[in-house]
Amino acid sequence: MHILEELYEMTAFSSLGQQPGVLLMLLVGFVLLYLGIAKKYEPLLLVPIGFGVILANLPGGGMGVVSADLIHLPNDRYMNLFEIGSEYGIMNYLYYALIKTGFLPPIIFMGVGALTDFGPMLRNLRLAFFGAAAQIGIFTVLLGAIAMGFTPQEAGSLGIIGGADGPTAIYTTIMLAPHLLGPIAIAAYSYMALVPVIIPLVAKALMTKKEFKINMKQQDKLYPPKHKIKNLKLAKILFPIILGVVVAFFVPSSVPLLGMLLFGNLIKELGSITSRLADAATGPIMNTATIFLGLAVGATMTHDVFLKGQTLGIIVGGFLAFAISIAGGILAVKAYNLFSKKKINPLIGATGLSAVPMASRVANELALKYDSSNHVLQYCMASNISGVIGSAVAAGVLISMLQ
Amino acid sequence: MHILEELYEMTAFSSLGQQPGVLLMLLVGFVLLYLGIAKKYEPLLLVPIGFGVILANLPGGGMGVVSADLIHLPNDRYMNLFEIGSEYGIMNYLYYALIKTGFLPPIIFMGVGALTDFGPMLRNLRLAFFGAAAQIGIFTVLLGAIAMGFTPQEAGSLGIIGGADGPTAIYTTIMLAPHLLGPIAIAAYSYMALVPVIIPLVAKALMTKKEFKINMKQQDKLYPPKHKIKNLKLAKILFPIILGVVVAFFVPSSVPLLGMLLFGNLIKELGSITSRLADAATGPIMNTATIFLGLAVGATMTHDVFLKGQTLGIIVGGFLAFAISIAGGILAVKAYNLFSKKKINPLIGATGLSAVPMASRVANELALKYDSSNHVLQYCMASNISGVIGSAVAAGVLISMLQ
Amino acid sequence: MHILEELYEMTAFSSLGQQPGVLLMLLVGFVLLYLGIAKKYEPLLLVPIGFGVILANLPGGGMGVVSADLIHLPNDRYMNLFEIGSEYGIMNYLYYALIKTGFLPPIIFMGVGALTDFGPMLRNLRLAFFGAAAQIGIFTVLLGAIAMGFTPQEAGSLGIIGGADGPTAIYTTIMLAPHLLGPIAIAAYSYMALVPVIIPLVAKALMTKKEFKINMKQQDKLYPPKHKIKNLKLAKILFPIILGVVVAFFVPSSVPLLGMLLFGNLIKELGSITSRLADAATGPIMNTATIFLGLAVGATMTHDVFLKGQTLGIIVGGFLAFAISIAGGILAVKAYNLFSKKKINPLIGATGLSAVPMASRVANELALKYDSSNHVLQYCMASNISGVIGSAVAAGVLISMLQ
Amino acid sequence: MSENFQEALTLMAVGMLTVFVILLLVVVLGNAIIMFVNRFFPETESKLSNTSPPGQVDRKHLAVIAAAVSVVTGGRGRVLKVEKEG
Amino acid sequence: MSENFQEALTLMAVGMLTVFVILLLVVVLGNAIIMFVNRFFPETESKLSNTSPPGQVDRKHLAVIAAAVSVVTGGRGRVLKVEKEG
Amino acid sequence: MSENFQEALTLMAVGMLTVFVILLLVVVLGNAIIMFVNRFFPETESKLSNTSPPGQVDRKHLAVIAAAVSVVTGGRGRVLKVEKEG
Ligand code: NA
Ligand code: NA
Ligand code: NA
Repeated sequence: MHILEELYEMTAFSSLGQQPGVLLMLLVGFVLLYLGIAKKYEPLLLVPIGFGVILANLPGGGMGVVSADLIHLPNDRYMNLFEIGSEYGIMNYLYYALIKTGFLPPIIFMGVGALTDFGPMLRNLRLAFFGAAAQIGIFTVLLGAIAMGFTPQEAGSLGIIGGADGPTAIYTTIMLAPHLLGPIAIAAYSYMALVPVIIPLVAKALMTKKEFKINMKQQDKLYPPKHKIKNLKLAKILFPIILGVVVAFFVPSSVPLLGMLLFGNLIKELGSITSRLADAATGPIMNTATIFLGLAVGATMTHDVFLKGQTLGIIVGGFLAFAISIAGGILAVKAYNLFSKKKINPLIGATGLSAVPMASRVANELALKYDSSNHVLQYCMASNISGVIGSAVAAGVLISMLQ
Repeated sequence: MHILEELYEMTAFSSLGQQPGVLLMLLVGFVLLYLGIAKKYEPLLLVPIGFGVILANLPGGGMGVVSADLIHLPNDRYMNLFEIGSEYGIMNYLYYALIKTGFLPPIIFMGVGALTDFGPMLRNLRLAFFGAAAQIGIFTVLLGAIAMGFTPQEAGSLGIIGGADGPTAIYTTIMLAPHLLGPIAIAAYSYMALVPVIIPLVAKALMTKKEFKINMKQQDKLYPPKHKIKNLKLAKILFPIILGVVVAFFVPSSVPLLGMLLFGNLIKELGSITSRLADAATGPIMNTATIFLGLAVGATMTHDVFLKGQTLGIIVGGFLAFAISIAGGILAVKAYNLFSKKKINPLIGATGLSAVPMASRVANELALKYDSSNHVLQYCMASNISGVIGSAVAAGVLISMLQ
Repeated sequence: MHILEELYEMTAFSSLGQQPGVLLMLLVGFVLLYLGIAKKYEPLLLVPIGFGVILANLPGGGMGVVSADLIHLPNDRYMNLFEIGSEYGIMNYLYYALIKTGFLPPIIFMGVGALTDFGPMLRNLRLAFFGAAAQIGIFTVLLGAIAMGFTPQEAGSLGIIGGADGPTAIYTTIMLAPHLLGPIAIAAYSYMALVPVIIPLVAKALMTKKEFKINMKQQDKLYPPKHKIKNLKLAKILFPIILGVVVAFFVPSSVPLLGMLLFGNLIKELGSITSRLADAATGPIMNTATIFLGLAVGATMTHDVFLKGQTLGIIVGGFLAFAISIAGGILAVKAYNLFSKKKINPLIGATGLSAVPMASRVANELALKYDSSNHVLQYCMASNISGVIGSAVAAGVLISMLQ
Repeated sequence: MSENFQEALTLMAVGMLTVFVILLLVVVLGNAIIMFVNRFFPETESKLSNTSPPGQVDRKHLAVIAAAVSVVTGGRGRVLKVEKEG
Repeated sequence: MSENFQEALTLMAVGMLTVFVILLLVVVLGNAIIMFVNRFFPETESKLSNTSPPGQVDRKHLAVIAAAVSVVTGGRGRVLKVEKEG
Repeated sequence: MSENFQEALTLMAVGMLTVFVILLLVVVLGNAIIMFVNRFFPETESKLSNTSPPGQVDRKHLAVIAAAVSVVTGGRGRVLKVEKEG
């Protein structure tokens, strides 16, 4: 009898009665795993996040991230990492060491930079400008969210989903509203995975058949660009250095993200002399960061934090931010076409999101459906890559003005 | 004269006189290196541990792990990692950041999971049950150790050596009796390396010639299993997810170990969609963790901590735990055979240890000696892998009831 | 109007007026990038350092390393890493977690060890002795720097540049004079990159034509060495173990560096049984360490720390230390030749620096210029590798007597 | 009998019981998963694994080339298409 | 209108303005870099990339051998020179 | 002469003396190890290195195949056995 009592004490059933939300959270975890595995929505992130959700919500396992209040000590001090790890276990150690300090998103951005090729953008620089318009969803949803009762910090974190950039969304949320990290990260990555659905939806609603058929190569022939790049390699080395300095002057708060992105890009473009570093940045560093980021973000989603009306608001608001950003990009191109002889396919505005290179591929397929000779991939990549810069800049503005 | 004095002050000879145990510890370090290098006993662990022992005991080098008392501050607070690193150097930094927080063993378990194939177990599920009996050595030695005067926490850490699983033994010891970490880690890994000696020893003592010759494939033909697996890939994906949830409900305290093991296994079974993560888990993450774990565990073995009667007790007790576990597995199969028509080779009980896949290989060779057509490897792997789960569960019970 | 004001506030222009040194520091960053990229001077280090300088000095980005005073709390305590990361951002997190604790240099030395082959040194052991004379620049410049008004700690850090070993210079400076870390790291790596210029310069000034032509192979034939190594593999395994113990007895404070170097070398020499560890040490661990070391060292060079007269002193003093070390090695061989029948090419003294294997290659080419059959590479490697040990020992002496 | 020893006996009972229950669950759950999979998703492996297109013979050569390219380019280059000339 | 909403409108204006300015700068700087490069360093790529010596045919074989050596030796061995025997 | 300078001179003496002593020890120990090895374990290298079985010719091909398999399978696949068909 005594033994069975001890056994029951040890199991999680005792605590389950008090926390019925746990079962719902397990379901959330399963759904995320299903999306990642069967639907292949960003599996590199959704599988760790989903598994993290399951681990975090199993009562008694001590794998859920605890509230920052619990590590806050008197006199405005905080528990140290050794104490956090010893007291609250591995997931809180990962979360407070690597996520809450804002460490991993810039590290991942370094890897993203080392995987990014600014070539297509340099070859069609003018199109980069349309990466700006596609940030409008961020600020529109920010407005709406404040009207709905979110705090400005929460609203900014919600809006940034419209930037279509996972690490940027996570970084902004850590800085402004860390209690919303779980749902915002999931919304960001899920909608990025849904780009093949959302872009056609918005594009078909806003574009005419004729616009789908605008052929960029023909336009280039009719109105040829001014100059060819005679030394692309050198241009690609100078670009991240100079851009880094200039962006940093204008939006210093975007430096942790953009600076690391451009550093990663530089060590990639330098080729063999720094390939050891670029390989490390895109391989072990980025993969390890992805595992720990995914698990720890999942572990923040304990039932008491996640099961709130806000979460639903984030899911709806995130979708709106995404759709409005795409629409903004499309409309900006349409407006441009009103005044320019050289027409631009509005799909290039739609790819002003980040979501590189998936957005461009989707837009390209869409264009090919209307005209099987209309390859717009390289043009889309220009605004697509500039969209990464755009949303990082938007994040910097939000952080500097709301933090 | 003054210069020679300064010189003598700087060398370690001055402190050597006060600590004669140092020479003995250097000898221990050399023996461990010898076992790892010349005898090839788990060199991946014993070489770093052995070198760590040597570095830690060289007086004045500051490479030995200091007592937790020294980092304990008033008001139940602890020095932070920056202070520990600055004050006590690189080894204490590694130890208090990665080991004492219980961080590395789950991380290594993630890698172990990504290297584990549950296929053989799923194909012979019934045999998995015998992984339970092989944990009896843990609790028997726990009893004996308490009778000998060890505290329950120390006895639990000593017993867990019988689980034949390095990371599990280390994790349990960190949680229950960190001052015994060095000798327990060494005993665990040394006996794992001695599996080719210990299994035949115990098996020959307890099994008849007839039992050695029980041919599992013949038995399968005589009494065919109920169902074949029609989609092994999917089964192997579902298994870690569902097992994770169920185990976590029953033994929450085993979640840090088993949860990470199953996560590692999941990202491996998902194949290409998460292979970047699985590669990181089994490659850079696991290898780096192994280096730091080995060096830091070795560095805990300073002469004042290691040269005690307890250490001898651990070495003897650990061996007993190991042998009793093997015996438990064998006897459980023999008991089963009394009541079942379909006979099982008792060697499959002997492999209910962890020590994957060495235990299975040793058992297979042993069976082949008695009957050169009796391949039992796949059957042994079933109980072998379940033994990993079994000892992690046992560890969870010990931690939850003794911590 | 209000909007423009907000915009201006956000940009860095407002703070630029107060800190004109920033522009100078950007120039320093560009020069370092130019040296690393176009001149290929140690690009693995100078590119991250250069980029780190740029990031750190862009006002408002929060990427510069802050003074240790700011993390010093009352009662001799320090902010913890979580607080540092949250308050001062990613670069301070990296710096205070990995650099200021002295963690990364030994980790890099582990990788250096796993890339080092002691074979050439064991085959020409006698030449190893000349690695000692080439440390004279360290102590000469130490003397001079104290005479110039540097504190002994600063002078020691400055002198160690003459050891021609990046990680050793960084480690010593962290321990003795962390405020000089930036310029000393840069001087150390730059002069290492300038070995092809500096060695010929010094050698031509001090050596006669006849000396350049001393043919080591002929000398070996005239006066053959006593014994051949009959089992090089075993000798190379025993060497790091035994050397580790002996050095640690004499210069315990060099253990963090030399111990890790020898551990790395051991896991390399053991071949396949520990190749997983050696691969990790030379691959992901070392590359990751290099990225973080470079960026964080660069980030220490904020304009208020760097733009001082001291920096100029370091650049001049470092060069002198380097040149005097080379001269010391050459003169030691010349002195030896006065008393020995078997002559040694003084270039072998010149390679008593670390800078492996570049110094040896330069010396070899130099020798070939004077006599196209005079291959001295293998002989130079002997003193070259012993120079790594020599400067680590010198660093140990400085740290133990000055800290 | 000391109190500690009493506790140890309880531990042994609880511990071995738990281990047996969990491994029993492993067997039961494993069988349930297999039955579930056999019933609802038999042989759909091809859907989940998107790796092996037909043309096994050429793949060998492709593999060798891919390996070479991958190592030489530091894992950055990829072989996208290989066509025979003749 | 709430104060927060007012702040949000300012944020929207400042934010979109900044994004447009920065991407305008990307365009302007990009063009400046291209013009600078075209003028002062056209076609000097060979100086910066020191990878591809002539002899393309042999390189294929070399690549295969290098790949094999690299993987077999765990990335430590390197092919320094390959010479034909005949 | 300042006190610091005095200290520096001591440092120089202690430092150079130590460096010379240690490198002397390197020479002495190195020679001792070589003599020990030559005397007690000459030419037993084959015991320690368990890598290279006979059949050097086939190994070349094996290496190429292994490299290919390793890279293609992301380092997870291993070539356990290769047999000729004929
Ligand atoms: Na974006
Ligand atoms: Na076990
Ligand atoms: Na040196």
